[in-house]
Amino acid sequence: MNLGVEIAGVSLKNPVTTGSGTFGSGEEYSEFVDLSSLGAVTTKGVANVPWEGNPTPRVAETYGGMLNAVGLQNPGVDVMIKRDLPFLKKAGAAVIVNVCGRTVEDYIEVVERLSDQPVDLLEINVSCPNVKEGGIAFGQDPKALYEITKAVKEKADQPIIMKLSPNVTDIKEMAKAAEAAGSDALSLINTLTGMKIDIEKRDFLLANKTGGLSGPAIKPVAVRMVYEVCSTVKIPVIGMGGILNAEDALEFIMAGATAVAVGTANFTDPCAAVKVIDGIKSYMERHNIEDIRELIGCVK
Amino acid sequence: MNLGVEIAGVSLKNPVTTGSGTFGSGEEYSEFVDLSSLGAVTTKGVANVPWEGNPTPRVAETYGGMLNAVGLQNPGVDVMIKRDLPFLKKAGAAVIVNVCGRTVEDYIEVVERLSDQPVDLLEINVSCPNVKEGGIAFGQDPKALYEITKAVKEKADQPIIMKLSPNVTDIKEMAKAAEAAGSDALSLINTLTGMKIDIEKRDFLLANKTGGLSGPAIKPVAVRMVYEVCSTVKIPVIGMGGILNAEDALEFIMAGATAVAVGTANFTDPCAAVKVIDGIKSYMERHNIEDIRELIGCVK
Amino acid sequence: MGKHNIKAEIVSQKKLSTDIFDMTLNVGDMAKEALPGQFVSVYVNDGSKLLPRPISICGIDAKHKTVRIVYRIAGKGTELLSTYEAGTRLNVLGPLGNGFNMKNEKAILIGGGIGIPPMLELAKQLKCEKTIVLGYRNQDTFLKEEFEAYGEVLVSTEDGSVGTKGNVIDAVREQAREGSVIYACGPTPMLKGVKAYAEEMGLEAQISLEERMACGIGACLACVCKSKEVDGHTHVRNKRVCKDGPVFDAKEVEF
Amino acid sequence: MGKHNIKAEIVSQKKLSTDIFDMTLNVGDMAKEALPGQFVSVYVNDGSKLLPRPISICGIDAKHKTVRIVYRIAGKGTELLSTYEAGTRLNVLGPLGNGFNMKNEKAILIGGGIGIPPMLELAKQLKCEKTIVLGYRNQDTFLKEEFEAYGEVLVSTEDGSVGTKGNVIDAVREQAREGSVIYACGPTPMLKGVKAYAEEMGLEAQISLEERMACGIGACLACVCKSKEVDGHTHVRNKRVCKDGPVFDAKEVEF
Ligand SMILES: Cc1cc2nc3c(=O)[nH]c(=O)nc-3n(C[C@H](O)[C@H](O)[C@H](O)COP(=O)(O)OP(=O)(O)OC[C@H]3O[C@@H](n4cnc5c(N)ncnc54)[C@H](O)[C@@H]3O)c2cc1C
Ligand SMILES: Cc1cc2nc3c(=O)[nH]c(=O)nc-3n(C[C@H](O)[C@H](O)[C@H](O)COP(=O)(O)OP(=O)(O)OC[C@H]3O[C@@H](n4cnc5c(N)ncnc54)[C@H](O)[C@@H]3O)c2cc1C
Ligand SMILES: Cc1cc2nc3c(=O)[nH]c(=O)nc-3n(C[C@H](O)[C@H](O)[C@H](O)COP(=O)(O)O)c2cc1C
Ligand SMILES: Cc1cc2nc3c(=O)[nH]c(=O)nc-3n(C[C@H](O)[C@H](O)[C@H](O)COP(=O)(O)O)c2cc1C
Ligand code: FES
Ligand code: FES
Repeated sequence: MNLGVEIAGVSLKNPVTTGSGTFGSGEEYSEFVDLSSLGAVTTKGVANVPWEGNPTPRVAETYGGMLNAVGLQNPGVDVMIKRDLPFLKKAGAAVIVNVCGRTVEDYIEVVERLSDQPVDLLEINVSCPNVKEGGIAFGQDPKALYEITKAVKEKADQPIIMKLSPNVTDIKEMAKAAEAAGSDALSLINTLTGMKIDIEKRDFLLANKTGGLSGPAIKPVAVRMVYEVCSTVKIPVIGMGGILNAEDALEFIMAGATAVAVGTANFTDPCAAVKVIDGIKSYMERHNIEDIRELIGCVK
Repeated sequence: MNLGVEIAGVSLKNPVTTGSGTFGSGEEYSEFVDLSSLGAVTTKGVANVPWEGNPTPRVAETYGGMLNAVGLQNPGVDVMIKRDLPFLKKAGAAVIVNVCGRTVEDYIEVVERLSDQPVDLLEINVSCPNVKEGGIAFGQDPKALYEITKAVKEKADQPIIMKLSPNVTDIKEMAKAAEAAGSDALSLINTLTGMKIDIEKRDFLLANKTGGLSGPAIKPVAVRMVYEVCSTVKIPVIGMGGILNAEDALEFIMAGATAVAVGTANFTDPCAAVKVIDGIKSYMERHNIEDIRELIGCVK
Repeated sequence: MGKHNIKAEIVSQKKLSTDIFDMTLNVGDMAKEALPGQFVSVYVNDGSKLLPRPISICGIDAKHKTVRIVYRIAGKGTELLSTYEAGTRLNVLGPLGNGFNMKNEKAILIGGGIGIPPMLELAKQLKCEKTIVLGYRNQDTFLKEEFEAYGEVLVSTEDGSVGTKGNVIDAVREQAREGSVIYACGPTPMLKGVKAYAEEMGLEAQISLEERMACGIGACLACVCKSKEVDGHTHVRNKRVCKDGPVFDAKEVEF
Repeated sequence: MGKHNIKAEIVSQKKLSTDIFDMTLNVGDMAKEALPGQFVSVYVNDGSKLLPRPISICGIDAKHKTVRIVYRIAGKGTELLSTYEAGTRLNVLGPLGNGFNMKNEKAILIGGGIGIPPMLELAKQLKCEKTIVLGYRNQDTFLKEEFEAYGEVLVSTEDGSVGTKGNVIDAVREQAREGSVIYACGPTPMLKGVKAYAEEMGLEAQISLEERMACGIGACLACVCKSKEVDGHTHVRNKRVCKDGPVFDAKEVEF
């Protein structure tokens, strides 16, 4: 049985990675998950310098989902290079580094610093709704997305995956812009912007007022967008948004995703990603499917 | 204790109405709900002529929500005038008629036919994701929205409420366009476009492939959009999207909504709308709030 | 008479066969108003699942204020339902739909698979002469013995392990039983066969349809089937399975 | 030693006081690794709620493989938790966090409100001389008698109905008890008071903080508090309550 897939020339042993920001640097979850059993570990967004992130509360539970406004707190790319990447290499994990920045220059600095590092793929986060500058501003306008994609692609040594925001009128336009600018792959969806009000305190639940909605609540929107994008562009897609189990992951794969990421589900069960892999295997056995690639985009 | 609110000069005895399409014509729910106890009954979208709607399956359950692709099946405005409006009048309900169409002319025909009818407010649905023509096409482009709002407003005798789609990059732009064109109020959100795949059958669950996502899953997105819109325009807003109970309704009210609509919750409990009203009363009692209007937009 | 929106207590639950469960619910006054062929909307106690599961009424006990449902594990909701023990309380809405139009004429009752349960209360209440035809996949039959109390029972199985090998229509033809009204519930292909057979023989056929539902009470227009004529309520060629059905005269509907 | 991701069975549950519940969970090997001041992430059995409820460990029984938690109904999740009976199984992750750094020096243990439970196992395990100060809202006290087995107990209540009228610091000052380490858990204003008092008196203070969490294991950066210095792990002035805490030296954190 073959579970292996390929993203932009990089072979992954199976199609399951982790949602950036929901799996730390991988180290924290290594107590529960053999990192080398994952298709890849996708790390928390990293910038050129350390970021403090937003004030707390940073998370709020919502019905079937959660809001987060962590605000991309990260220790900066130097710490990642010194501490996290060696750890991941030793653990035998394929690595997707998620990159964030305030300006195009910030992004470029990070990808350049990573060029000689044991990093398989670069995921460029232009879709974080929780920071004032950068982030989603690049991800809601096809022209801005085109420009940053082109600029980053020029400097990046590893293949790049532009990560798209769902907070747009037409996800197909965004996907086309990223493809045209040379993105090697796409990942989607990042979180939907949401808000929760504490009616007892009569105040916002998050210090940042708004946050990004993730979890199974958003899965139907994510599957729809992945389907639309896969019907529009030729580059491979990593699908995510609300995957709790193998059935959810298979929806994305059948909609056209070459790989999937397990995000919020890690908070519900730290072993979620591994269970998704096992569940996909059982599905394939039960249905006599020899190669996962038979399932990619099989629903049209 | 005052629960009464005013929308475009129309007094509602309380701020709770029903989500269009989730409460039929009101008649079906009258076995469970005293229609006159509601702020208003909002009816299923009605066109100038009967519409057949989409093939089945038309609904699918999702995690904390549901998808629908009913496709605006409706018996046409003549049947509404002959059968439904007299019933609602007799039941003592304030009435908001939700209007749909394929062309601007269709919408105008409906509002003109309703001009001498016992209808309090007209809700103009330019945000249905489940029909090929009309519907959401008007609701995703500020210019198109401006044009149709202006055209409908010119011919409408009752105040109009433009119903906005959440499937846009910037809901504030849409709200501003509708306000500028003369809309008397706004209602939001309609459903988010989503998809569900049946992995056993390897096919779309809905015959229409995509459907509109509703229910508590989408509430954080809805509250955020209502907050953004209320901070942007001066006209009153009817908030909706995932309201299951009074706490949910109060989030919308505190975010700035003058009234709220209970939609998908009717399917979970046919008495949901009444329970929301009762729950708001208890909250006000518990917190010594004399007038619901003190709570409108109190979180800033 | 009307619909009840209640919290019902599970009186008993037992497994009948592979994946088939038998549950009795205390539904209060709903019981005395329920009719054969009607269904109830059952809500499972998990917040992630908002919509009701429509399940046919398989038995009515007005005296003890209970209804009985027999259901197959078809997904996550029915799976959860099957784990509940007596004493658990569920939100239930019912009785819903029209039910069978019981005639005092020689009847053929046909149930296929999980369409069998609603025929049981019908068999009990129909006072006329009747033949009961039950279609199963294999020897994993259920409810068969209970039907035998109410009439002659013919069985068909897909694999031929019990009764006629084939479908229920094969069984009816093979055994050449007569009747002037057919009452049927089962999967769509079976109902198509029933409709064709009834047309061929010039019989009335009342068939119970299935469709995905949201409201269960005729409001949301989720659950329509195509009707031959423009429907008096919807004013288009759609009828609501939850309210105008689930039982239709086979001649009225296209599917 | 490590964290356990298990299905734990409720051994017993009882109500202690208004809205306060006392639950014992069979957690297997987790019990023998748990320390006073650590917490567990409890998942409630409802699909609409995805995140864990962090609850401090109030008692540890390694022999019977159980931990005890005492919690207040604060919202929908803890409300649901309070309805479960013995035998119900819950997903539990733990033990989490660092726990108190137990010293063999004269101690003052301070618990306020729902910050009282974690002090009980600490009181039990601290072998030194100690004063225990418990702050309640009113005469609706809980766990007080159990603490009396481990040391002298001073009580403060907001309404003065039991013990000193005022807060825990008022009680400490009024009774002028001495100690060289303060261990404290309670609402933020109380912890601020503890920090100020410890500074004033030149004492060490270990305080247990609370913050909204998602992962509970240090990965998501939801639960940070402000640290005085740049933190060695995060490389910014944030420490993770779930992993670097919940217990911090009061001098290290700003809140
Ligand atoms: C009028 C009527 C009577 C029925 N009577 C019985 C009965 O007596 N015994 C029995 O076992 N089954 C019956 N069914 C089918 C039963 O409703 C489904 O098997 C059940 O809803 C599946 O729920 P689930 O959560 O296990 O599946 P899931 O697939 O997880 O359900 C997801 C959603 O789809 C709906 N759904 C899934 N399958 C069906 C279906 N076949 N028909 C309608 N809705 C569906 C569910 O209600 C739910 O809203 C009846 C259906 C109808 C319409
Ligand atoms: C380290 C730690 C130890 C704790 N120990 C105890 C204890 O021993 N006994 C006790 O009664 N309570 C304790 N709490 C508080 C407890 O976690 C919350 O009261 C509980 O999570 C509320 O859940 P809910 O579903 O009832 O409330 P809801 O408001 O419905 O919860 C919604 C979400 O917010 C989170 N949340 C709500 N309030 C808090 C809070 N105060 N702190 C952290 N998360 C919160 C919930 O975990 C959940 O994810 C502790 C908190 C922390 C951080
Ligand atoms: C707490 C949290 C932190 C996140 N941080 C990042 C991040 O740093 N970079 C990024 O591209 N996406 C980030 N995301 C988005 C996720 O990677 C993912 O796209 C999204 O949550 C949808 O998937 P899910 O529903 O499976 O969580 C974060 C999400 C959560 C919940
Ligand atoms: C079955 C169904 C049918 C709907 N039909 C209409 C409609 O005819 N016109 C309209 O404007 N909105 C329609 N809606 C959208 C709802 O009115 C509402 O905006 C949306 O469902 C969000 O609210 P909720 O989450 O409370 O359901 C429909 C929604 C559902 C679920
Ligand atoms: S389920 Fe709503 S009309 Fe039938
Ligand atoms: S809760 Fe995730 S880091 Fe603390």
